[in-house]
Amino acid sequence: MANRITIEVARYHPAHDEKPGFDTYEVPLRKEWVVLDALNYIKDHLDGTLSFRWSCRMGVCGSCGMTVNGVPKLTCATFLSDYAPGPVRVEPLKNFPVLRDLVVDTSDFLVKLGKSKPWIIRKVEKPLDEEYLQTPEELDAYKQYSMCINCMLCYAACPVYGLDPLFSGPAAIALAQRYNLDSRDQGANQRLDILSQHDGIWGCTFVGECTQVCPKNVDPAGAIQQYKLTATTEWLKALVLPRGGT
Amino acid sequence: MNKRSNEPFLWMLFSAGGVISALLLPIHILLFGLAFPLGCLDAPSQEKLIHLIKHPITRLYLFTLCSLPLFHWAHRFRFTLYDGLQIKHLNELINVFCYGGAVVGTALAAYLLWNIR
Amino acid sequence: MIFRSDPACLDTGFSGVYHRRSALMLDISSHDIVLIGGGGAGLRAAIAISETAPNLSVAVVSKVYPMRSHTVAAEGGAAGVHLAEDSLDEHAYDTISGGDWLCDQDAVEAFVKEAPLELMRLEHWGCPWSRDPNGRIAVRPFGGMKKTRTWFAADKTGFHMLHTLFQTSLKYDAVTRYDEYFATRLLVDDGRVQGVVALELTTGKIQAITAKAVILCTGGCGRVFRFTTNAAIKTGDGMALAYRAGAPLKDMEFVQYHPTGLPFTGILITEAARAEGGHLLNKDGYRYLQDYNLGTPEPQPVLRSMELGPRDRLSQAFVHEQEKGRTVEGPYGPVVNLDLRHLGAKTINEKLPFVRELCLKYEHIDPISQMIPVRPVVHYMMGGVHTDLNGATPMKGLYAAGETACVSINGANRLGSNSLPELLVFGARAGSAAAAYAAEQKPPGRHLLAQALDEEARLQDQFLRKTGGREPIADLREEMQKIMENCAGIYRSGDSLSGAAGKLQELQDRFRDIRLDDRGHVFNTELISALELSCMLDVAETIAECAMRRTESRGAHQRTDYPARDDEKFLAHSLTYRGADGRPRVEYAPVTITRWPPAERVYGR
Amino acid sequence: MINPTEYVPKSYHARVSTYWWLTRWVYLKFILREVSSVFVAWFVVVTLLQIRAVTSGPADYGEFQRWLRSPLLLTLNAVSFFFVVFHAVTWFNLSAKAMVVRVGGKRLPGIAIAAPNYAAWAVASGAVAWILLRG
Ligand SMILES: Cc1cc2nc3c(=O)[nH]c(=O)nc-3n(C[C@H](O)[C@H](O)[C@H](O)COP(=O)(O)OP(=O)(O)OC[C@H]3O[C@@H](n4cnc5c(N)ncnc54)[C@H](O)[C@@H]3O)c2cc1C
Ligand code: SF4
Ligand code: F3S
Ligand code: FES
Repeated sequence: MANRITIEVARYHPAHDEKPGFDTYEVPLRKEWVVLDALNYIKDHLDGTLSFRWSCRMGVCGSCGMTVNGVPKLTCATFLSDYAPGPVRVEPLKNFPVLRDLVVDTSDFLVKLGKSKPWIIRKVEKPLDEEYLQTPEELDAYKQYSMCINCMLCYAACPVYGLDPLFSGPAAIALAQRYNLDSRDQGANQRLDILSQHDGIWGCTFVGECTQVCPKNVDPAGAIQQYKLTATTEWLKALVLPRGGT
Repeated sequence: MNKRSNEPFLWMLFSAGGVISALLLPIHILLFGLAFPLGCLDAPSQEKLIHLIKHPITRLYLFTLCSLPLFHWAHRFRFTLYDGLQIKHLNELINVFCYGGAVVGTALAAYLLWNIR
Repeated sequence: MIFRSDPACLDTGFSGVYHRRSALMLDISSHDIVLIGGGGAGLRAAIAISETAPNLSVAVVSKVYPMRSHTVAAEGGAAGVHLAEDSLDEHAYDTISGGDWLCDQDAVEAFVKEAPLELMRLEHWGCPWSRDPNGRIAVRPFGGMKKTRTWFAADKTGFHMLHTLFQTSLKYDAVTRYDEYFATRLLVDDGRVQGVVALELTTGKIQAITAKAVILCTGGCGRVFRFTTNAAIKTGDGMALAYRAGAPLKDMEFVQYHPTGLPFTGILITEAARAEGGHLLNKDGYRYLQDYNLGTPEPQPVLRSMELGPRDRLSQAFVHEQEKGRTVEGPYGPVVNLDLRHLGAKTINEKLPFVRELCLKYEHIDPISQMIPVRPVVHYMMGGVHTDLNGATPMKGLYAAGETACVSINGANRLGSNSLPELLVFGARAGSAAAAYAAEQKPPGRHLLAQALDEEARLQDQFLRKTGGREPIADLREEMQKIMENCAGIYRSGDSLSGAAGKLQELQDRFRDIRLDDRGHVFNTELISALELSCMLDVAETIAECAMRRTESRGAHQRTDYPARDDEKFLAHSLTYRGADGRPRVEYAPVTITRWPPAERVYGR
Repeated sequence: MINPTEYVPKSYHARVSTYWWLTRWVYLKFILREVSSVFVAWFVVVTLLQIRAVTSGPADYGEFQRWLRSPLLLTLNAVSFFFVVFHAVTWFNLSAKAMVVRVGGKRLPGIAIAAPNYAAWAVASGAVAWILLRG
């Protein structure tokens, strides 16, 4: 293995750039280095002005998502050596406004997340010394969707979101589904009212890339299709029982 | 409920059409579109076909085979136009064209199949 | 929750004394309570305020989006008495003996009593706790705990807790979030803390946020050391902010090393791996812990014994093995092996999936068939901003909770899985206490604006408009980390510590000549690194100073020159103040003992 | 006074390229999958014409059959066949991904759901062929 690798990093500073360009750096290529290590090497030793987000370096905080050679990746879980002999191209996540260099504005997701009511909704509460029983099978029903780290790789991969920023997008819907499927929750109807609008689940054309790029196997694509099925069933029910029990 | 859209209905037709197209269209195209015209297999005679068509079950079958896949097309094609060509602003026009097409096709199928003596 | 970018919330509750935009680029907003930190402690406090006093407006200021906070990385679990055969007293005793009797026992009693309730509250909010086949919450054994009492959500407990808290917090409208705002200074007027100055990362704008009370929930400072499980954001900012404002830091000499981190990355292999039955082996395949008074090896895990001993003792055993030449030499220094192979694929996949994922990903090792190389890494700060049982610091209006605070329930050594419930219990307490206090306060004082402008000028002069400068940030940081690891690590001595203190002071001087290449306003992460480094330097100094003064060995603080515990002189909390000369000054305060007089710490028997 | 724009960041929002579906193989595959619907519709049209031809007598049907033998139609139908098979395969695989079937508390793997789909496909095709080809 050669011991250096070339890395092309997208640079953008709103104060003096009309649009992003690239800077090229050469960094050591070490077996245990991830792409994020290379960026930190650049920041510490070559160019202090490079900006990017990171924190945990263990694939769980969700802050280090970037586009590596065209594909959305968590840079702390993407090994540099997989791209040898290079060059590696690192760009900000697609489909989001770029604030600077590799930093994008994902606040849109937080608005959407809040709208899909990702919290337990119940009519009556048990006192605190009582638990809501939940069997491992019931836990298993939503567990997968609760693993989302909000890394936004799925939004970057979804062409529908790129074309139509109003689309709720994969993670927000998967998280709504996470609560819908939780045996302790009774808010499915409230969420359905919101997510079964045009920009909700129906925007998705099942491209499926969201699931492919998800580093935590959340499978948002599956969540959305299942949600469509639920919404359709509810719609049929409402048709049969116009003022019905929903 | 009226806050929710009529998408579920369209989606249902789309899905049903997707299933029908996947299950049945390949063999239809293989036989009628390729094998018979190329002479690889002997084509059934018109007599046999008319005999088949007169059976109510065949008519129902053909009606389904024509109608649902058209709605499948309408739904998919609508989104392909939205996304592939990025012309979502022509939303209404597209909808009329796609679903309208499917409705016309369905009506045509019904008309043809109804009028067999 | 309301977004900061929503203009409607800019002036919430502000009395209108100041102009919204001053002559400079200062922006001012006002709330009843400002929370700094959106981790487990911060979010729990925010919800506590919203629930107990819905009319108060709360600001959550965080330098990263809340769900990125480091609580997200906690793996193993959260302790709270759950089973019938367990009792609050036993949890209290394990905590106190684990902390080598430096814990305040009244705090521990409150803690163990409220921990199960808080954990259950999280259950009600939707936290996906792992369950037993009947649907009841399952508990697992954990290091230093005599009974099985650690609640867990597979091996992503902190992740699930943080996301549950964050998602739940979204439903409260009284909470305004200032996401990606870096707090640089506390505003103090008339002896009362009344707000904070923060830098908005996305714009570079400086924001003064005034309030009647401020709660610090900024987490730990593991990044002061070279080799740590802690995320990049754990730079002790809150501790430094409080210290600079005049509040004392308590028990800073106690730094926890976790015995099992991956070499190079420092990624943590959770204690749950040992709780499920993992063995620690030296280079001869020998379970060496039996040589260090930690019990005799049994095939099954035994509570409070061997691999389930407390973290300080396990990390110390590693150093002794290394001295005896019985560790394995790896590419990143000496390691020992953590062996999970005998647990089988099923247990590993079901109970420790994340451990396997991390090993596969970062070490290219499959724990089902291979041993995991591990070494001790800095993990947790027992010390922090001095608070009472309600999170109140000696400064009026200033509260603290979570890892950044020291109540103290962790004493000289925290038991694994006590920190997550601590966030909840004392986050909630600090929130309610601050709410009660804020309800009685007058609007913010008039001198705050001057201070905010002063802080703004400081940021400009020292960083953004500074010319010249020769010292690269990364170099200073690396030197500091090396000094701390070499001189204030698992074992320390008077000599090593005074050496460290001198070198740190040198670094402080060199920091003034720091070199910054980035003068931009938008997302200037170099500026943030510089601000963080200055916080870390202050915190490092306090650690070295009080470690030097404590001439005994207790818990995580081991002095080669004073190997014994000295209750006569040091059954006391150290309180480090910032002296007039900017140097740390140490005082001592008594430990509260209620029912458990100091005794020897016994494990494995 | 400060220049307010200095602190209100302008951000760069790249417009999605018209040819976005050419930028990655997976996207192209997606578009091809969607385009398959055009061929579905095409063959429905053929079928409608066929029904009309069959019902209006042997002469018309013979004419229709000749039309189908023209090279243009043969090519078109060969392409249609490819696309419709592509549609069938992606459809069956995706529906396996979209469906959650639980047996004994465990989610069935995708293959276990896709397999019956393929079986149904085989049976349906066999039945159609048998009816048309027998005797
Ligand atoms: C790898 C790992 C595993 C662990 N496992 C366990 C376990 O199994 N059980 C257990 O009990 N404990 C465990 N711990 C310990 C526990 O997770 C932490 O002590 C706890 O999460 C700290 O939470 P916190 O809310 O105090 O701080 P954090 O979650 O670290 O949050 C700090 C917050 O403060 C904000 N902040 C900091 N500085 C500033 C600033 N200057 N301006 C604005 N905002 C700022 C940050 O943005 C962040 O939101 C573990 C720790 C680690 C590192
Ligand atoms: S669904 Fe997956 S890709 Fe999308 S935000 Fe969540 S973890 Fe990331
Ligand atoms: S990529 Fe997008 S279109 Fe749907 S399946 Fe995923 S959200
Ligand atoms: S740095 Fe946390 S996910 Fe990569």
